[in-house]
Amino acid sequence: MRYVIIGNCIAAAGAVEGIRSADQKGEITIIDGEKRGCYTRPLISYLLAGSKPSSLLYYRPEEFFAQQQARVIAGRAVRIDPAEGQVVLEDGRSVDYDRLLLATGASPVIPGLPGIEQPWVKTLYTWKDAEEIEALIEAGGTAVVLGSGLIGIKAAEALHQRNMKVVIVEKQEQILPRLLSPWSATAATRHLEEQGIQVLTGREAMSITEQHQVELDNGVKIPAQLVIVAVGTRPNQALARDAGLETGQGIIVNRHLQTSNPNIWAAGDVIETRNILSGTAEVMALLPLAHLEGYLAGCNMAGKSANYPGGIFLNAVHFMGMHIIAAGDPNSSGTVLNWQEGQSSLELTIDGEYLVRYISINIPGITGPLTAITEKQMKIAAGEWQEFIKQPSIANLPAAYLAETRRWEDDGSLRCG
Amino acid sequence: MTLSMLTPAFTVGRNEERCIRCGVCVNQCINEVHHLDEDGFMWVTDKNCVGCHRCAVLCPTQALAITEFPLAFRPNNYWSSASLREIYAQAETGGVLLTGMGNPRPYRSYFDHLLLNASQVTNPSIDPLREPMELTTYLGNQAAMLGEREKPLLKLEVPVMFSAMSYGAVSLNVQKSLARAAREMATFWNTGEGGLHSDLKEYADSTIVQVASGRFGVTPDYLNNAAAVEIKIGQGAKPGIGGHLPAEKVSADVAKTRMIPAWSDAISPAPHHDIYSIEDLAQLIETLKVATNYQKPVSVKVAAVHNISAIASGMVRAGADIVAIDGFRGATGAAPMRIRDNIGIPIEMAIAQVDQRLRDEGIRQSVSLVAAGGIRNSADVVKILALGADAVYIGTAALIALGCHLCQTCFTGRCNWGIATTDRQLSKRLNPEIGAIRAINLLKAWEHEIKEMMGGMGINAVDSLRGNRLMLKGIGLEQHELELLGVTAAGD
Amino acid sequence: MLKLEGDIRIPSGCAIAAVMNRSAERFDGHTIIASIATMHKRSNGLGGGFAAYGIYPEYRDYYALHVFYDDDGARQMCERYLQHHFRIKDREPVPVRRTRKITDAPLIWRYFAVPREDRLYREQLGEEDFVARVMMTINSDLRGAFVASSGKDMAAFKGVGYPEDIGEFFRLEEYQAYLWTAHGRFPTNTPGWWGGAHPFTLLNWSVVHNGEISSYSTNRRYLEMYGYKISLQTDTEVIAYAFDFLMRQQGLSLEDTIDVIAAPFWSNLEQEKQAHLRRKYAGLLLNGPFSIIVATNNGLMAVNDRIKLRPLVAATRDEFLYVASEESAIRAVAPVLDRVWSPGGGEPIIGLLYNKKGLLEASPVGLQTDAQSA
Amino acid sequence: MKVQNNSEYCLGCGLCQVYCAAAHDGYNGNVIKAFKKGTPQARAGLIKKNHESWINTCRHCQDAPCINACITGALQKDEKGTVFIDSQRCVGCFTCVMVCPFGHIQPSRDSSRAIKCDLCRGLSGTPACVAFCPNGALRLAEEVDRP
Repeated sequence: MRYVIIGNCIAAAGAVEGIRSADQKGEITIIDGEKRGCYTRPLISYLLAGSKPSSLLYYRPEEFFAQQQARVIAGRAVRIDPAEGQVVLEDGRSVDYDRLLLATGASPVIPGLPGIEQPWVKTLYTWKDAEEIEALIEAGGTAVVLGSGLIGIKAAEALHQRNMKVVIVEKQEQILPRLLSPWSATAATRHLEEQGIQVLTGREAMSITEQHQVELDNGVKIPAQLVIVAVGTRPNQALARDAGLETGQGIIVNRHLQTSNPNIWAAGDVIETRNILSGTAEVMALLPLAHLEGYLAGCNMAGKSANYPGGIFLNAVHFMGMHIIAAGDPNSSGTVLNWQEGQSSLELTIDGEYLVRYISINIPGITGPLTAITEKQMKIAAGEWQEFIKQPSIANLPAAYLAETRRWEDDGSLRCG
Repeated sequence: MTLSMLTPAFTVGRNEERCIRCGVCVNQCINEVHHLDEDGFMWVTDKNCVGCHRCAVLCPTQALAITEFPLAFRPNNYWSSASLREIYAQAETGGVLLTGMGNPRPYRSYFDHLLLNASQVTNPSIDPLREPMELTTYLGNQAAMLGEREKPLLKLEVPVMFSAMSYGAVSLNVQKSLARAAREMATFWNTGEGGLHSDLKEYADSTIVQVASGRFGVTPDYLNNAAAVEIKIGQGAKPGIGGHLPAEKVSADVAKTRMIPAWSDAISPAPHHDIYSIEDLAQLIETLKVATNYQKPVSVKVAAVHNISAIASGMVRAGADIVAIDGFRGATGAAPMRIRDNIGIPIEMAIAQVDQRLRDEGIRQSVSLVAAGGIRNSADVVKILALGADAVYIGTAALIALGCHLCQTCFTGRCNWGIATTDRQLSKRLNPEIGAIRAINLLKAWEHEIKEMMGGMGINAVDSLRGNRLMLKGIGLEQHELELLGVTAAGD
Repeated sequence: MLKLEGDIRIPSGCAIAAVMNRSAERFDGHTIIASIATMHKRSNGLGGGFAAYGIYPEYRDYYALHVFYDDDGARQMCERYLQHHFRIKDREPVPVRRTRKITDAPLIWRYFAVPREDRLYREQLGEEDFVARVMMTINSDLRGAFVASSGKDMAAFKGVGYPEDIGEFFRLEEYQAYLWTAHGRFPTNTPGWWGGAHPFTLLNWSVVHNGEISSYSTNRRYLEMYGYKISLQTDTEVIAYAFDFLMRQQGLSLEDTIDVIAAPFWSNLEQEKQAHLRRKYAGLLLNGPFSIIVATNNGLMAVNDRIKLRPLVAATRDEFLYVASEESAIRAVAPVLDRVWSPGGGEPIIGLLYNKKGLLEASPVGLQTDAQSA
Repeated sequence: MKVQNNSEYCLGCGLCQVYCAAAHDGYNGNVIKAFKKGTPQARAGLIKKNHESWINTCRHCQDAPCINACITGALQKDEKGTVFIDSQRCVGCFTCVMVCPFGHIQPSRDSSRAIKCDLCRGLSGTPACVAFCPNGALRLAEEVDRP
């Protein structure tokens, strides 16, 4: 059996593990378009900040692929020929497959602003991006970050650590709009500002000038040695579309992560995933999901049937000593319960018997169970949350949750390695 | 009274260089000796300390030292500090002094005045690691002639049984520990007079059930979930008085097992109100034999008192298959101190006298003698067997194996070791799996030591130790004491 | 002052030997003397003795009472007592040979007698119980008198000295017997006492014994429950009484008796009966190292303790059965043998005369059910 | 393998945490040194609730969500199935904390990295919590594969 994986990333690593869990012999080939090995994108801001050596960027070390007997080819795939079972690379080589996984990921969205093509306007998405930004860093200079999503915030932190003055420009009325509620965003904004980062919300960049200025919608011009564009990403589905696979916002897959072509699977940021809470298919570019999807796709490719239930939005981010973890449906509505003590806070959104969203700031320890309660849609009586929110701790978690975790252990639904 | 003259008995010293403020002492002391305040300051309330060592034993850094409270009374050989403190306590409370465990007074211990023999040259000692060494012991009436049907007997692989300690006086986990150990070691444990908890029915073949004056929990089912039935007339710690399990120890589970209302005092009358004389005992023995279809030996337990030989003889003639005698060192969960400390006689004397008396009367074969009360180690076992006992009961030693530190405050129900309590939170401190292992280890160790001592004597069956008084020599004893014990002096 | 045997318990090492002709053909004492003399080093000159069976055929119906006296006063006192209880057919000093090796000999007399009918009637005892009771009383109560043996057609010859010298002293070469046992003693206390030498006897039973019974006190206190008066403080005495109690009083077979005194280990018990025996007679388990030869008129039994802590060898040649502590003692008198073996612990050697069925049946004592009430 | 609670016999004394902290704090299990000189932190929380107590220890899940979620590859599983954190690789993002359904994984006291039970991997013998539990309330359980 010949397995081919396009993309050498989190999902690819997961897929290798998944395939090998069922098939020790099959031939695995990974087509590494970035030619950088399997590294973790969220870590490049640490590289930029200078807080981690580049060796730590690798998600899986090179030996990993050797041990798993997976061949890594440096080269970009330009075409898939499903009829022939072939992937064609940009240098003309072709690779034959029996089973193919598309793990082509996503790319940053570049808004059509005037001046966006200036060489000091960058995205921070790849290792190469980080290296290019490195050359532009100027201590004491100003960096403007467009967008306050995870990438924007982490970029702002890295540049701030490199002694640049940082200004974040966010189109929405709050920062981290996909992650935080207005209430919690206020605390995060205050924290950024206390650390010396300027945050401009409800503002949009209108143009970038050659004179190193970013002009906002209110006419203010911010001088900038460096601009980071971090306004979102979108799936790389060109290959799939060209090969005639069904696509939407991302590649459409079934619960086995199989595309419309039975010999082709897809995983990671490139696919549409079922949002457990809303029940709809969405692009959920989340690292934990990428690994799991890759793993399950690998299992299915190797003939071990594995269902993918989908996921929920969840994210953990920390910057400048603040730890934010949030999960659930950002568009949910329901009763909101709040707890706050000093720099820590917790916000729960309860919809009937279900917890549909939580946002925690500086109280990470409690979040694992909350994620599980949200994701597994455990029924919890509202009164229990009222008790819990008085003093959030593991011991104070609703009894139904504790009973449920005991059940996992007792009935074997959770197995130890 | 606002002023108490009772100064603390102990003082708790904390080595600050070692204390890591982990709080184990705080959460383990039910008497609230230790307190850690929000500023990380440790407070100690000495007067609450009973000297049970729970905190010191669990302290991960050995930061705690418990010593006698250093407050000296002017030396007085007659009015001891204990005497004074007892009077202060009574002057404050107007009550009977209550205490727990056995008689601690410095009366002569005959065990400590007896020496054992060993073989030298004229015959070989036997190495128990290389040769078989038999401790198998049968208890009961063994007078049946060959060819006749034997009376029901108890078979022990080690001649040490666990004394009667009732559920209520001790925690269920104590009974579980001892029951498992008894089964594992092929010996017996005794329910005491608190009934048989349903969790323990699986140990029926290793169980002796007690019928005492309170008749707690006694049903046909109870009698038949046992290998033997024991009528308790008295116990060494408090001869002549009954028992009183205070209401606060009568939890719902205890109450169910005893078949009494929860949270009510469980009173065992001083006498059995159907036994006012020996012929009444004969009737109760017969009744119990009938109730158990003559399938189980009936034991009768009495405290060792002044005319024990005559009492024992009467009990045998009344049909007792086993006579258990509890000496004045026998322990209890609660007893008036004056009674515990002043009534009864030593078990060594009692066994020596009873064994000889029964032999003189020609009825020794009809009964087995079990010695109880103050058996501390395997040498005590060997000595009491050589004096004439068939087996022993151990209570205090068993509890010490489980963690008891002899603080003598069992009657409070606040036992930090989870032993003399029925409080659920305290009881769980004794995990019966561990308790069983500790009790088993104790019996195994004693078994091994008994075998070593027997081997030294050139004996390879416990039958040949029983009553073998030539293996004993008295040291530091008066002639009349030697005669009463039936031994000669060391060097004689 | 050193205490005598009887006042104090004296452990000892020993040699034992026995020779028997299973056709009941009699032979003189040379053989047994030669056999026991071979094991000279196993004794120390402080005790030796012999039992001989079949030596008084002319007095077959009389109890042959061999008695030691300290002096003539003791003799007169004892004889008055004997006459009170017995009809004495004949009495005489036992003929001895004065040698330099044997000193301090007591007066030694023998009597051939039967119990007086009137005494028997008055005591309501069986004949054997009566005889046994009288002998025990003499031994325990009559100062200066000691009954060395009291069986029929047998006698014990014993004293202080090496066994071969005792044999010479008693002129054993002049006696004819079909069964001889012998004993050489190595006591660990100096003053020998003639009464303390082996064999120890009770009626027709004689016991020679090598070893020390560690269970002595247990066994003794057990026997005392049944009226035995233990006067000598020797293990041998206890062994003899144990046999008497088990076989005569309790009616046990020889096999059952051996299952009591050298009981199989619990783990090796095969029958429920053996377990019952062990339980009921636990106090008569002879514990500690021993080898013993128990003889009576129709044969002998030799056995070791159950873990064989003392030597014991047996051999046969034609009609002869030999038993001894060492094989050399057998080879010395019978160089050519049909079979030689060393029995295991608790495994008895039983030698019976050809025309006899069991050891007990030939005993003049027999089971006396009518005497049990005594 | 995993450490299993027998909360029926858990006293809530907290010695498991003391010894866990000492075992992982670089002083070779020396409690006094670890607590006096180091910054000891137990890997598993002791939970007390309504007279019941237990330690919230790692189940070492077969399909461990924390491993799936770890962005750096710091969370790994060794050949015995023990899930552990390579603290050199951990950046303290706490994604693992977020996805552990038991709430076992916790931030280190300085929030620089995540910490969790590693069954005292690398130390000899039994995990410290099991070895030092005074009442046998913890045991090291081999997972039996259920049908």
